Amino acid sequence: MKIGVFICHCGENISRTVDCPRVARVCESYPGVEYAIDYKYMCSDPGQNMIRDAIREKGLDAIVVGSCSPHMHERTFRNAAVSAGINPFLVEIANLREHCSWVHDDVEAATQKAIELVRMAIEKVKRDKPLSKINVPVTKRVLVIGGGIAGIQAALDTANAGYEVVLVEKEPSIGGHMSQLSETFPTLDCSQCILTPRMVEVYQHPKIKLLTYSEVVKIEGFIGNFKATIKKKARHINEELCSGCGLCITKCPTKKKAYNSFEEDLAFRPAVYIPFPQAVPNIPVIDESVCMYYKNGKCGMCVKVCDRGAIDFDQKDTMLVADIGAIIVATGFKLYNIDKKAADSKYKGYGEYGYGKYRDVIDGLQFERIASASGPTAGEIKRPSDGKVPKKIVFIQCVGSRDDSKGISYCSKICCMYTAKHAMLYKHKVHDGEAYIFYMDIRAGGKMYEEFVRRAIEEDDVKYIRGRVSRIYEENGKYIVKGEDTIAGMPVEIDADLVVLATAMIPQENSAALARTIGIPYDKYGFFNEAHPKLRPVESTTAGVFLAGACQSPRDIPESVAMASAAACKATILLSSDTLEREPVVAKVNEDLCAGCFYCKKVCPFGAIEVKDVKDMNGIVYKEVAYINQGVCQGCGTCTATCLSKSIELAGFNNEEIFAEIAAL
Amino acid sequence: MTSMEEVIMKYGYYPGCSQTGSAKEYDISLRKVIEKLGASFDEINDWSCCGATSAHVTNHKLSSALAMRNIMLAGQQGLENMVAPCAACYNRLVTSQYEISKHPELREETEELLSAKFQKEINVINILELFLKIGINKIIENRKRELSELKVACYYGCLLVRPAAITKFDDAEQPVSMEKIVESTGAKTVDWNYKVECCGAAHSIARRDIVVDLSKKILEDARSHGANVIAVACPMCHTNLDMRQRAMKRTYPGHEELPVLYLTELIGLALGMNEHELGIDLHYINYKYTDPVPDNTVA
Amino acid sequence: MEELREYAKELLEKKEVAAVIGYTQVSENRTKPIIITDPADASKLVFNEYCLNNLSVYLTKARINAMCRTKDKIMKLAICAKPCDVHSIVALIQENQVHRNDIVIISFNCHGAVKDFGYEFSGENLASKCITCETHKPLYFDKIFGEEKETPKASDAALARIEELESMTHEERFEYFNNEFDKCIKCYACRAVCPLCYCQRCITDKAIPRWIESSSHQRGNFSWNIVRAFHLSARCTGCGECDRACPMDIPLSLINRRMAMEAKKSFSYVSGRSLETPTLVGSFNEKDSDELFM
Amino acid sequence: MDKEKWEPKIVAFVCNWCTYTGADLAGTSRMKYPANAKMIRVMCSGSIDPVFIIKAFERGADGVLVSGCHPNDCHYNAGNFHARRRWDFFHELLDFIGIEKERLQFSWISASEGKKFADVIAKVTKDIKTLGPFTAYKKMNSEFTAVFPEIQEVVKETIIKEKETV
Repeated sequence: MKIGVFICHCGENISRTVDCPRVARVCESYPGVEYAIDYKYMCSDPGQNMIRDAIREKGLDAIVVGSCSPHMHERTFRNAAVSAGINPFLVEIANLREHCSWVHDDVEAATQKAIELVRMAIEKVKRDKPLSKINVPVTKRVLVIGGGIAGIQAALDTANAGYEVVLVEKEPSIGGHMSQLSETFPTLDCSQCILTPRMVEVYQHPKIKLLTYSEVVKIEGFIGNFKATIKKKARHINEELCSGCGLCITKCPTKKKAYNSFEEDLAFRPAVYIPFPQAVPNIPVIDESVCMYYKNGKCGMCVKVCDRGAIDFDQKDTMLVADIGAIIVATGFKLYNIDKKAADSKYKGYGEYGYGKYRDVIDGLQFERIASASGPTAGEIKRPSDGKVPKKIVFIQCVGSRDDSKGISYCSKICCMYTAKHAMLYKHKVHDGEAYIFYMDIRAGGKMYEEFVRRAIEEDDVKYIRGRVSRIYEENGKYIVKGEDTIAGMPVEIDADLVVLATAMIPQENSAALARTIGIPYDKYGFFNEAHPKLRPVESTTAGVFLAGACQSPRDIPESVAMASAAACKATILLSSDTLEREPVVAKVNEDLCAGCFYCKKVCPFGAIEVKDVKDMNGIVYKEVAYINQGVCQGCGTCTATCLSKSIELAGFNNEEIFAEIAAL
Repeated sequence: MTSMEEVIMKYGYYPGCSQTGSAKEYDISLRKVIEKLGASFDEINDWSCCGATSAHVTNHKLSSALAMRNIMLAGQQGLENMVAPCAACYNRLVTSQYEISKHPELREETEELLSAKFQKEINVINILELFLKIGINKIIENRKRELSELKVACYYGCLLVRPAAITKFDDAEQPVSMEKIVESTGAKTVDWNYKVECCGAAHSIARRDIVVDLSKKILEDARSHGANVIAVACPMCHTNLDMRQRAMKRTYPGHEELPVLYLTELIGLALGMNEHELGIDLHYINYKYTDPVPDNTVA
Repeated sequence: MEELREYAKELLEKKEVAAVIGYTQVSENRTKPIIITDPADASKLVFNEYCLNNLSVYLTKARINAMCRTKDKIMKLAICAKPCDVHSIVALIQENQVHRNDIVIISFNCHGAVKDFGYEFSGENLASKCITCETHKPLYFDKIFGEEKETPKASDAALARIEELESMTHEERFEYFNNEFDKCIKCYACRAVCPLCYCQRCITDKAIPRWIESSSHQRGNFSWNIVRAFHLSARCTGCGECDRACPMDIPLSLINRRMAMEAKKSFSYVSGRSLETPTLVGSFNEKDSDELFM
Repeated sequence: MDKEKWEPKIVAFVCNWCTYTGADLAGTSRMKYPANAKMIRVMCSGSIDPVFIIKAFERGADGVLVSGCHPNDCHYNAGNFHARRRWDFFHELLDFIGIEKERLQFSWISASEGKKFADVIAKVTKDIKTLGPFTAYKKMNSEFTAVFPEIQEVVKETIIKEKETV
């Protein structure tokens, strides 16, 4: 084996404390080294050409580069080696900059350490084996979990890129929280008007298979080769036959039996219902817990009125399995509520505001429904308790957010904006009404956001009071809001008719369980972890799974849509090639030596190790051995250390290579 | 209500300075009620001041040392638990013990200051926990008369159920334990809004005007919800709500008096004792329960 | 004794088991392992305080495949096992070396065994593992013989020795163990006799790269004994056979016992006691202590 | 060699994702720490095998550091959890055999803890310096040559040749 050693000065970052010529000279006489040279900028074009030329002229089989951290230029030098005909994995980097020249002042000690580091790399490269990238087939289909605006956008972008999409939404209709909003900041355009066309586009898109009232129950496999099991809950209505005429809804006798969760419990709905008029798909759902037929077997009014015979009481949940190449998670958020929590819950309720016992102390989404034209009050601002038009409304920012004692230390980002919007909507509809907003700091960082808040203050005369509200209690129909005005430096008391709390954005109820089903990490609140906060915000650390919208952290609509398109783009990149190239750093079991104790299978964090039967000539299984699935193995090497007889080798870090590095000390 | 495990009847007792001074009647009524219910107090000998807010404000080590001295004395006296009727004492004792167990360096300094080792954690109980431990039905069993005419506003004040992290026996914002105890005396309780609002506490001397305003609001809110008496369980609250009503008449002409009783006095009345025995006649706003004590009064 | 032989004979006749692995008397207080396939040989089987070998070492995949997987009939393998040997069988099952339904466990109410052949069974000749044994009745068995008798009392010398060693300074202990390990002649009897050393090719036989030096010089012995002790940590069930087999009397089970104490202290885990609890090796718990780590 | 001038030889087995990147950060922030430690990069602290440690001591290391990601930070979800349990046993074993606990030290260092990396290296170097060379193990080396004879001879020659050219 002929080895080339190339020592870089890195300008003078290395050569200031490491005598590069001397390192090169010492390595030249080292056994196995054919050629050794030092140069000012090894990673520059002339430097790389020097490497390429040396490989060709000296017939080198492997190279060692003494330079900066492999995390910086390992790929550069590997590409240079490949272009000169050497396998990229016969290139070793000795980190002479971050781990040597920059951190030691004494030239002699630094140079001596540099020599030893290069020697370790030489010994390792001698035992490196040529490796090639692993190719794994890619299924050309994307699974989008969550049908809010983020899920809709991701599904549309991926489908428009020509790939099949399976969009799974747990509610009867897509639209998510955006469909509940009245108008959206900062342009005050009506939420339904900008959302419904997108929803219809999803419904009619030939490439999108829409599964509403469904949940993902299992995800198996790995990047490019996922297998998703989806439970389609029984709607008790045959989707092909139903024309969406809505007769069954109007005729259903159980008018006031259940709260409509879409209306945030401000209105009721019958047993058979669609969540809101513009629901997509426009197919109702029968709620077993309320429907008389399931209670006492009688009624069946809907069957009578339905001329297409679409009602099907014995419809059962069905399971669908789909092969998936990439997954985009867009499950969105939920609002924190102030009710009294169990002792062990990670959140605390708001006893100061009455733990939710006052009907006219509502949250942001409830106010959206009150302000929305299709809402319970047809757009008129009326308070839930007695339907009166409130003369004085107090809005409170940061209810739960930015508050360690309630268990939520982060800022929920969008409340400053939607509270200003709420105040504006109120003032537009009730001109002589008074709107007070208790705030700590207004965070209006988006485009046209600050101007929007200024407009609320200057044109709509919304009174901003800087201070926290300490207590709310009801006194003969009025809600006494006790707080402080920290700028005026005195306590404040307002007798409000309605109080709207801008409660924190927290992840969906079962986000942690879903994360475990998919196999992606999540933080202590239940938001899903991105691969890198700055550089890889829409990718999860699990390869092939992308994140969009508020399931990753509090997001407003523009950001959710941007993230959704980014995630769609990442998915299409993954799906654009027929096979997937993966780093060859994976483990391999020597099946002759494996004793079948399967400790490796227990420790493998990715479940990449399977039991493989070894048969003798006449097909009888005489032993079971561990087999590592090259596609799933991420190359962590935990199995190699757990294997007692050391019969598992990790490519790139095999026993001989590590041994050689230790021996060269 | 205590569960089936045997009901503890023997308690350590840390009276605290106000019990021997301005809140004498609280101490008298407490001892009599405990005796009537068959429990017994074992006063901590050589107990000293708990430091209250003055020490707590000036020096953290001083305040924890003052409080811990009493806890160590109780430990040395072989006591398992310790009742501290005054809310401020209760708060200082419980918080100091909580911090000592959390911060080893504070523990060493305190042990050094007191030149004694802190071995045993003492279960410090406030007056509400005491009656919950003894058991509401114990009161009902020994009740001589039902105070059915009383509509009581239970006033907890700011310290009795806070801080929430330490006083875990009731909700810090919407407490209900005093209501349960008062209802056992046959009296009715009202749902009102100022249960845990501040009465002005130590401002009573330096800024009497603040105390008058705050206490006035508390009294008026109780009255507006139909209460005809206020029950308290802290000498500071009692002083501000009871004694300051005279000053209220000057700043708020037409102020009607509203009697303020200690929780123990209320229970004492229900157990058949009269106002003099319970020291109610020491209050500024004198109060007599309407129908006389049933004939089998015990002298 | 008679019921044991009767039972074994019956198993062999009915071809339920391909063979019975048991003990047979050799001389006054010495027995040896015996594998019988002919029902008539059942009469040779014995069980008494002199049956020391841990027969679970014979439960290898190769033997089960060869003897039990005949073309016409799948048979089982019967094995006589003292309660402490049953612990080894449990460990072997948990490590996929043998399946519970491949074997018939014949066990006994054990009241202790002699520490080595040639000793009279009595209190002070008791094997060290029997002094601290708390499973006189086997945890898993298909058939049990012998009535319960009192185990003679004896002081736990091994524990005392461990405590004595722990009181020494590091240099003294290193000196002691170095001299002990220096005696090792790399005969690997300890590996041969240990049921849990079933690796096809042990790490010491791995030549490229040579992690454990094979020559029996001081350094090679040192690394072999450390790796052997580490590989058995939280797996060894304390059958003590390695100690008995070592020709140079190196205190191997002393180190194994110390590591078992560590498993009990830090993870409250005792190996080979239950098929349900997952093995300590290969599992982890988020709440394991961190004080080892800066 | 007297103790003051003697420089300990320390080997650090570090995981690629956290500690190695942490060391890079220490470099880019120009933090200074002793040059005694040489690092061997592996993909995860879970893949560091106790035999590496024994081999390192055999090759004359006076101290060994094993460092990986903080619990829950592991790029592979659970590698460091398995490592943590494994090291608890190995550390007890070495201590029982008579090797001082400071000879083998462990740490969690994340990619953003450059300062901690420099401090840990400095601490380990100081500890080993106070402990002195690992004579007990070195005594075992003197009688027999290294396993890779050709490395041992060459190493001696290159060091000798170096001396001439300087």
